[in-house]
Amino acid sequence: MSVKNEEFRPVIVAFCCNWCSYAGADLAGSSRLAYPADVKIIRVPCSCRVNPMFILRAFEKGADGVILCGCHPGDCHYSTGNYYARRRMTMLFSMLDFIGVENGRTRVEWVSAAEGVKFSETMNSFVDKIRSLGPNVRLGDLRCKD
Amino acid sequence: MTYSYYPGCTLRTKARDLDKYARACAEALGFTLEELPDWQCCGGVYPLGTDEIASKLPSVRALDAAKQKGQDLVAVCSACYHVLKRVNDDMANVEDIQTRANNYMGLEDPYKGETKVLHFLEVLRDRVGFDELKKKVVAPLTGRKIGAYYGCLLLRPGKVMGFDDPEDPKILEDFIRALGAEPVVYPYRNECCGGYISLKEKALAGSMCDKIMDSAGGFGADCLVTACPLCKYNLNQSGKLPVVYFTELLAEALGVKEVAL
Amino acid sequence: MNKQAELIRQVSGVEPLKCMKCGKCSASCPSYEEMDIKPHQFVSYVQNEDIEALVASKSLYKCLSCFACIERCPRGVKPGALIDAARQVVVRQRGQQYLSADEIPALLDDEMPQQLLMSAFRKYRR
Amino acid sequence: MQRIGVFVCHCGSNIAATVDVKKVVEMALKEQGVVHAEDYPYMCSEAGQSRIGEAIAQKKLTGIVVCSCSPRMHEATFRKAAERYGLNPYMVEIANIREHCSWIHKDMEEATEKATILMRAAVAKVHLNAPLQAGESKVTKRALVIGGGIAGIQTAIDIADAGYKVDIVEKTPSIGGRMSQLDKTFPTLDCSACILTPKMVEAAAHENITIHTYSEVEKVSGFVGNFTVDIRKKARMVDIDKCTGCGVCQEKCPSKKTPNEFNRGLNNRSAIYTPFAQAIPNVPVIDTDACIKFKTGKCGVCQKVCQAGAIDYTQKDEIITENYGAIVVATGFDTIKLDQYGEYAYGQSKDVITSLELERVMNAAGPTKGHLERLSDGKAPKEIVFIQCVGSRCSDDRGKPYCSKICCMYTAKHAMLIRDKYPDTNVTVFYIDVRTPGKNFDEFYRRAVEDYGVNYIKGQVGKVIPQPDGSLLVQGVDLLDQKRIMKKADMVVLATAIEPNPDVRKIATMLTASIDTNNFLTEAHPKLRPVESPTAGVFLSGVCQGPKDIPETVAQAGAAAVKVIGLLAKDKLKTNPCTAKSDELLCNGCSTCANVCPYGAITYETKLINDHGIREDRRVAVVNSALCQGCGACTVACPSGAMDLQGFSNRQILAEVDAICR
Repeated sequence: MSVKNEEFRPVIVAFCCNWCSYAGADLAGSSRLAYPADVKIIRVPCSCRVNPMFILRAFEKGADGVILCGCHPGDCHYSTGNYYARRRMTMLFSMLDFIGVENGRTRVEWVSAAEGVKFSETMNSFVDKIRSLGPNVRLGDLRCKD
Repeated sequence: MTYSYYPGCTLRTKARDLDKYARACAEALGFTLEELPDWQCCGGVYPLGTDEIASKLPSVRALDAAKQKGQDLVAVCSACYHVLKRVNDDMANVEDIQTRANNYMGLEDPYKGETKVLHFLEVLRDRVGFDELKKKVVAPLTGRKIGAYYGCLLLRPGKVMGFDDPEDPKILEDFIRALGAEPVVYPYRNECCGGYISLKEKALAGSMCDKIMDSAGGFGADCLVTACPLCKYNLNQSGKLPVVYFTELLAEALGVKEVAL
Repeated sequence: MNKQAELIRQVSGVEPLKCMKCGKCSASCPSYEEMDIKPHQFVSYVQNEDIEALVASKSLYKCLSCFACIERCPRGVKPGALIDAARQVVVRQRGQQYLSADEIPALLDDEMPQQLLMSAFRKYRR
Repeated sequence: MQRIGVFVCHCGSNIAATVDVKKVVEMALKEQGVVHAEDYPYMCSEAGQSRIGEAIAQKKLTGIVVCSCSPRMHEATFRKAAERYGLNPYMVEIANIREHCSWIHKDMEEATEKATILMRAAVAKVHLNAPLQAGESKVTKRALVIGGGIAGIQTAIDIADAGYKVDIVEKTPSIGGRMSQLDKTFPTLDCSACILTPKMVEAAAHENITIHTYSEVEKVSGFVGNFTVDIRKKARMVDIDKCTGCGVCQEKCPSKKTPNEFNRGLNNRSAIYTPFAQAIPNVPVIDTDACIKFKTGKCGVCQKVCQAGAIDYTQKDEIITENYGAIVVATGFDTIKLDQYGEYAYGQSKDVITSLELERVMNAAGPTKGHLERLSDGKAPKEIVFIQCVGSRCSDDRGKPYCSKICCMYTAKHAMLIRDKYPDTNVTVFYIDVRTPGKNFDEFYRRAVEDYGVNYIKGQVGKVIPQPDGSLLVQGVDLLDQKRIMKKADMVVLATAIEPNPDVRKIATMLTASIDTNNFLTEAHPKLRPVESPTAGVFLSGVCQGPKDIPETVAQAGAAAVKVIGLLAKDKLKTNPCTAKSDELLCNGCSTCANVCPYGAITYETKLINDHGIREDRRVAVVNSALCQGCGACTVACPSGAMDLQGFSNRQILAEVDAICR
């Protein structure tokens, strides 16, 4: 895209469930599968622990993208947590869309503990997407900026 | 039901029979083949090079014309079907080709692989149904032992063509059975006849066709059926068994052979 | 990287490193015995950037584009596309066409379908 | 206000080569509340841990952050260290600057910046950590083994020998599994049944082992130490206590046209059947789909001929519920379907068979009584071709991307046995690579070549071409001398890829055990915890975890048993203290949290609540911390914000978010 986006270093928060996606991220690490440093991971026990409030707060504080990763449907360590997460995020994302935060800034992905490659690919594609979207100006709280 | 129809160059010249029987059979079976106006030759072979765009455009034009009419696009010739289907797959799935082809074409509404490409045999199998076809047969080909010759173009690559199991197909056998004849299954039915190589390498193509004919004959076939004019030409050079177009068999069984000609 | 090797890779869309050297392409090829460089060798020739031998090979004109090798390759390598790309590299050069207009009349016969000429033109000429 | 220490590990050069650890220390000291920061080459070492101890004592630390490898590696290590030095273990947070930073980034500046941010997030979280106390739960001293093949049998025997009760649940009518279908075993060529049957008998006779055959696990609930499992005991229609195993019913049964699963469908069996002669229990079952009595109501021959009066058409499936402390998955494998490999003519010619089918053909109890013959015409084959890697090592969607591991060896075995017993039969093997890592394995393969004259040809086969005369033409190339091979054969044997038993998906879901893209169960750590699932209390035995041969399976079965014994030997387990907790003042008693809880850990009590001086009885949520597993579903569902998760509280996670976005 444009030169501006080359320089743009987005802030991306990734919520990863402890049992699948966080382990998938670990596997990506031990397999040396690179993805941009813009991604910072927060460990949660399960994708269902992620309160929509956390995502809104991230955007408010200046995040340009938020991704939630959990176990594949049917594989949740707590049986059904990822289903709850999926439903909640569907609601949240449609609301974010409504208030003008582009759909591409949020994503839900299922990554298992064995899918280091998928984790890395997912993060690469997500960062590309956020870079193409540019900075999040819609929800960023200007009072939070320096 | 009306389909957009792409006859292709050979069906206008050396393979007129293949075309005429197809149209007559379509009417007999209750669907219409509406020839696309101004179609251009598909080129005979699918351009494998990822950087080739111009040679794919005639297919894109035909596909887009069918899209404008809101119709599925039917081909009878294996080669046309192969090229149309693969170009269509590129237009749907290969971003680079899609962008560049649409840039050339300058369409208001870019073409993105929306048209469904069908082979005449697929129309028989998936739309008419072989059971239904069987009911419409007036002159069953009882007692004839027919070997289906698929060749390459209908089947491979299996994932793109999605026509039948590329290693163990059965659509032509089911077709033969529906017409009341006995299909002869033989292992060379999906081996290449030599294709375009027969222009300059007659001996090589000849030896391939001999293998096909020997295998079919060995398993008891008394004739071969094909959908491809080039296969028919190459197989005829070997000449060990008679080769007919599938539409001719169909016209015979439906009792429209004379009407067609 | 060798420019022609790079071009062949690009035009074919083939990643030769995917090959595990099982030989199923050659085992499937109906023209195998006519070829001086065998289908499975094309992959390593491109890998090793030995393009000179490749473009001089008569195998380029023995491949039938029957896609048997592509269909059966367990690693999705598409050796047939590689051969086709190598042929493209040759015939796209001036004066390198494999079929000249002059020789055509002698090759024709009454039964020959247009499709055959069209296909041969596409494969052998720019 | 917390007093926080930050400890940055070099991990040798694993971290320090990419992350400027000194800079991270420097940045840490600028963080609010950080009173100590240092770096050290190996924080997890004894010396590293004692430095943490010293800092805790000298700087009176109330919380620590270790910037190191993944918490999945060493969180437990550092928590234990903290506890040893007098700090509550839950006052420790890990910043993962290895797997999530140094190993995936190359640019030092970028990696250092990211490591700093991860450190800050952890510091921000520790500020809000509170000491937590782990509770205890008791351990049910009984284990469940799912699958009665050699893996399950061995695991069960080992656990039972240690004095614990074990139940085996086996889906088919008999234990024995795949190994019971094999004729001989490599690399010693001893008879499979001869070494397996004694084990089966031992399991059946063991006072600590209960075997549920023709049974399936239906439902699993609970957690490590306290699983509750529903087992469906399918109706056998034969009274297991009355049946004497005489076999008359099977002889007289008029319905004899069902493909015999044990013989891979190569011949037929009766509707009432035992899968094989040495079956345990030696009690038949009635296949109600095939039984004439069940289909038409008219027959009853087996009941008439049964002298023991064991046939009971009125039996119904029965569900039993048992409690277990540990569960071992030993569900094994099957060969892949070959529908998509038409080029090998499997399904087009009866004389193209899989290797497992060949086992049955070679076996004296098999469809040909052990005579090597073509299934099409019963003639003795004079030329046999083996094709290796059929569906293995395929990155397309027809096959499997992995090596099935056992095929090279069993093919050498088959080739050798055939050459030994039928010296005038030629054997050719088409291979891509011959892989023989294993004790005495390569020697075994070389014997096949050198002593038995088996012809090995390097090159995958392109096509198997059935000939009008009934023979098969195998089209290939010899890659070593570049020659086209057209080999005429009487029989072709395909070394078909193996895949995990398709049922394993369902079982993994019930157990919440993770599974990889090939449906193999995932181990807790690929090197250091190979027989444990990441789900506590669930263990792995045999091919369900990855392709392996019999010796490896037996070794892993024993290892899984040891892990189970180690668990069952404990009277109590420490529970995870990161459980949900409700704020009684905020709770409005709506039941939303109880509805989403997968463990039934939330109940409601009416309590006297003092809400800022107003004292009233209110219905409030109470979390049973012994049942709560800490997923956090309730915390998000709670509309009044009363429910929170200890260790991952709303404020803690928000603090991390803020630190990252700062």
